[in-house]
Amino acid sequence: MSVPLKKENVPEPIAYSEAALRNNANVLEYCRTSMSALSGSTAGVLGLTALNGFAFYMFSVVILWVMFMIKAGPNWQKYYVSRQSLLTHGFLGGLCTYVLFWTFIYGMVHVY
Amino acid sequence: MSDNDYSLASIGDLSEDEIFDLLRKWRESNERKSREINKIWTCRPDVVIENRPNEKYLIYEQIILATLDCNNSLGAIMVINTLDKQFPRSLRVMRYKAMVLESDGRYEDALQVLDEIIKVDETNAPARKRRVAVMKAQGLIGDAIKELVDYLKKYSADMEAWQELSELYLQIGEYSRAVYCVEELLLHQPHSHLLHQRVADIRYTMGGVENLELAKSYYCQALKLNANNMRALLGLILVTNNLLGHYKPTGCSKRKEAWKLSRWAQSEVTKKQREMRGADDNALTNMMLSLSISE
Amino acid sequence: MSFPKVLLTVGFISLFHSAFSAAQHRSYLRITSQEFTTLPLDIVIQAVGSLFAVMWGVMCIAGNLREIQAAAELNNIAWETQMNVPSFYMFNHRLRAMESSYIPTSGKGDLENLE
Amino acid sequence: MAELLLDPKIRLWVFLPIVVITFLVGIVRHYVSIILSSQKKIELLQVQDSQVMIRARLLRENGKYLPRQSFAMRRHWFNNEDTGYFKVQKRTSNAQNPMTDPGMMTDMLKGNVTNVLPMIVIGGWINWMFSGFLTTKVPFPLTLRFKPMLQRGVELAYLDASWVSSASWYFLNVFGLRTIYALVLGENNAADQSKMMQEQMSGAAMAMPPDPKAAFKAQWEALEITEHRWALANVENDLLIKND
Amino acid sequence: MGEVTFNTSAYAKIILHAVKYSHCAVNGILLADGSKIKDGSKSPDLDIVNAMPLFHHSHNLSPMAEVALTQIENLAQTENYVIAGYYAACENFNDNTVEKCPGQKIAEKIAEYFPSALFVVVENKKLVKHLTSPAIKIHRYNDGKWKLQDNNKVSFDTPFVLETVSHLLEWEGYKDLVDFDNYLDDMTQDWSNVAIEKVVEKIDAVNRDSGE
Repeated sequence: MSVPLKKENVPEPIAYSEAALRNNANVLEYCRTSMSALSGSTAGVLGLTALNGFAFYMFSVVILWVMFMIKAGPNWQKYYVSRQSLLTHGFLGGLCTYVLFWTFIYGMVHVY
Repeated sequence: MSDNDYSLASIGDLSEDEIFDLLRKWRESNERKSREINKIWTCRPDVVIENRPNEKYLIYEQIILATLDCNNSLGAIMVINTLDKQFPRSLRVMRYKAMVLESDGRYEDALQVLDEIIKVDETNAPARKRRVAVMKAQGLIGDAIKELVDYLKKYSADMEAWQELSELYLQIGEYSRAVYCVEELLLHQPHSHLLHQRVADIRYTMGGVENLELAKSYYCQALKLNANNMRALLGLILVTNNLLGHYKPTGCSKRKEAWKLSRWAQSEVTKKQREMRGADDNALTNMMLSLSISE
Repeated sequence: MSFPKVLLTVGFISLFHSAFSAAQHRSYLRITSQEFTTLPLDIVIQAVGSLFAVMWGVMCIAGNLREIQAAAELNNIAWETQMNVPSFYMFNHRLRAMESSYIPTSGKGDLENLE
Repeated sequence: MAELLLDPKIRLWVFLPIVVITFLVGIVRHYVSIILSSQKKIELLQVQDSQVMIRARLLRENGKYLPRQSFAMRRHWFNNEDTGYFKVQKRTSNAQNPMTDPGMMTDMLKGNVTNVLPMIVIGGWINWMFSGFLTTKVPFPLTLRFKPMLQRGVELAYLDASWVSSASWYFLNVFGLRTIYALVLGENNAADQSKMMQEQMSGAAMAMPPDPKAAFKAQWEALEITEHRWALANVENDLLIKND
Repeated sequence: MGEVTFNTSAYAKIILHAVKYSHCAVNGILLADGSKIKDGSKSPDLDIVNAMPLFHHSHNLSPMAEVALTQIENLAQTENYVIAGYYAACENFNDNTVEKCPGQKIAEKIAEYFPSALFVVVENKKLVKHLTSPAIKIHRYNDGKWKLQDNNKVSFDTPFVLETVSHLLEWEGYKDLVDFDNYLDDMTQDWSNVAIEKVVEKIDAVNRDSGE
């Protein structure tokens, strides 16, 4: 065997299983959408307006993130490549759903 | 052990949810629990599969395979008939019918049905695979291999088929071809310790210094991926001991490395043994000693 | 019913209840022509509390996270399940005789294998 | 400006029905599109090509786990001048013009039928049925620019921009409910499964490059320049170091 | 001369192994009582006291077979057993010949060291729920070939063997059988199957009592 003998101890890049990554992304997406809809509804019930409502969205995003951290436990690296992406992923798409539900429930409860 | 979790007798006591969970577990972990599934189908008519719209077809399919595996073709026919009513012209159901013929030993008829399926849909891979199984059931290993090779010319990225082909080649002792097949699997799953170990096993069986060297590397890779792979550990001991016999006794670096690996693997085996059973049992350690006598 | 599902149902009902309470409160204010400032504290707490409950329930239902390292899952399977390929199942094996429906035949098959 | 007070009956007969209708139409549309979608007939040759492409790609990516000889053997099979698959197999370039292919045309038509048509029809119907209602108020202030968007059908110059008319409420729903559909319909729902059972779906059906000739050439080039680096060269050392 | 006697538990292990992995080919090693073998005779009487179930997959690969054989050799030495034979069952229902069995190389290796070795082939077709016949065919190594032996030269140590094993099958005793493959997957398991030996003894005792 003519193999170049290299003395390098570079840690090998970790290989990720694509199926598992997709599965986790799906779980996240599911929770994200539900969370947006639910927190939107809650904001509507509470009758939050203007900036308060958007602050509430931020708040629930953070809460979801914390819940994910609790679920994953101390070794979150096993499940996610980065923690930040967990926070930012799907932020705007969620906001869209949030605003719709917020408006809807706000209308149902407070406008009439 | 998971094997002993559910005896056939206890199937009668499980709740409906438990049974569905069990079926799902077996499906997902890809286990051949034909006896158990057949028992569920025959002894638990109270379990209504129609209640699970999301997975009912998967369950039906599971049951068909299991009942046929247990030579209960009547059970399979019952399931197939319900499917046939829902999907009258489905090729998939037709394939199940071919499988019933096959399990009844009517291989010619089964082949005919399968050929019909292929005629309608040229690209029907499962039917082509079934043809191989029919040949295997008849004991025609050579024909099965030919058929499978033909199939792989068209579906060259089908892992299951490569796997099957490797098994068949092993059966007739065509080791170098079997290696080719397993290597093909390795391309798909380069992180599977089992496949690395498999390649190494075959290479070791083939013999010759070059193959032994490769076997050594693959065993090491398997151990790197999963330190608990006992076969790889034992294989590594065998391969290094063998290689030590081949190398010239002068202190070349390869010999030294093999020696080190062998030592390490032996200590590892002893350690594992102790972890598992306590210090009193040393069956494998004895074996190690008897192997290192060849030093 | 499992715990997350109970949590989810209870949370939903509670959220709806708080929504109705809020609507009632609003219409009461309107009838008595008072100005709306904030909701009563109990409704706020109920709404936020049930939001948390539902979210946790959803989390549990959404499914388990899988380990993303490629080796992690592969390390747990044995060769036995790795080599189990349903598409190539051969039905002509020993279980044929083991099952009660088998009738031993002394036909052609036996003659073939006489030594 | 004094606060507007809406009749609670509007809530029950306009506001809520619009949400429900939009949601249900979305669900129905999903199932209709499943029924209408035709399985594309694929040819055996296409399957074969796509599988070979997968293999070639895997060889490039994971070839380092094979010994040099095995790697060379496989590359030879793909790339050899006389017998290599990419050289011998001659495929005609069939980049299709969508307008000439009747199958493609019907597919496009079906896409339109299921996507655009219901939106227009239902939108028109709602506009006619519930025209002129103010339905709700968004809970945040908006600038006047949003007025034409949110108050379609209600042309009142002095109305606050955060009020929403019925037609606009419908469109808000159409766009906002999309993510909810994904949630409700899920991926592995019953409809997909019964589709599978009917089996016109070969497992091998996968994306095939429209032009196999070019794809072959690209694969050939990529494979040609792939260098074999035996990944297991140092594995013995690594193992010993790791466990020292 | 040339009689073969099976210990009930040895026979039970063969059958249970064949039943546990009924969709695979299986193989294993037979151990005879060394003290009873008289040297010199060409085909001595054999007293098979134990069977070691080996594999149900990866039959044709040598590494694990080598490991198993060395280990069994050690065991045999300490307990004064002799590796006296090999048993196997074919995957295909119709096959019951030596040529179709897996691991003939192992059998030949055994025959090298023990010239009058046995090759036991499980007869798939006779392996039914309630055994009516032993369902095995016995071959002896003779002049470089495996010669089929008459079944009347085979005997068991108790007359209730078939009942005992049928009972075991009914109670799913095969689930507790551990072969070398299982052992390699999970080292905590005991592939000498002492548990099964104990169960067999118990059933035997009951049978003996009721028989008398």
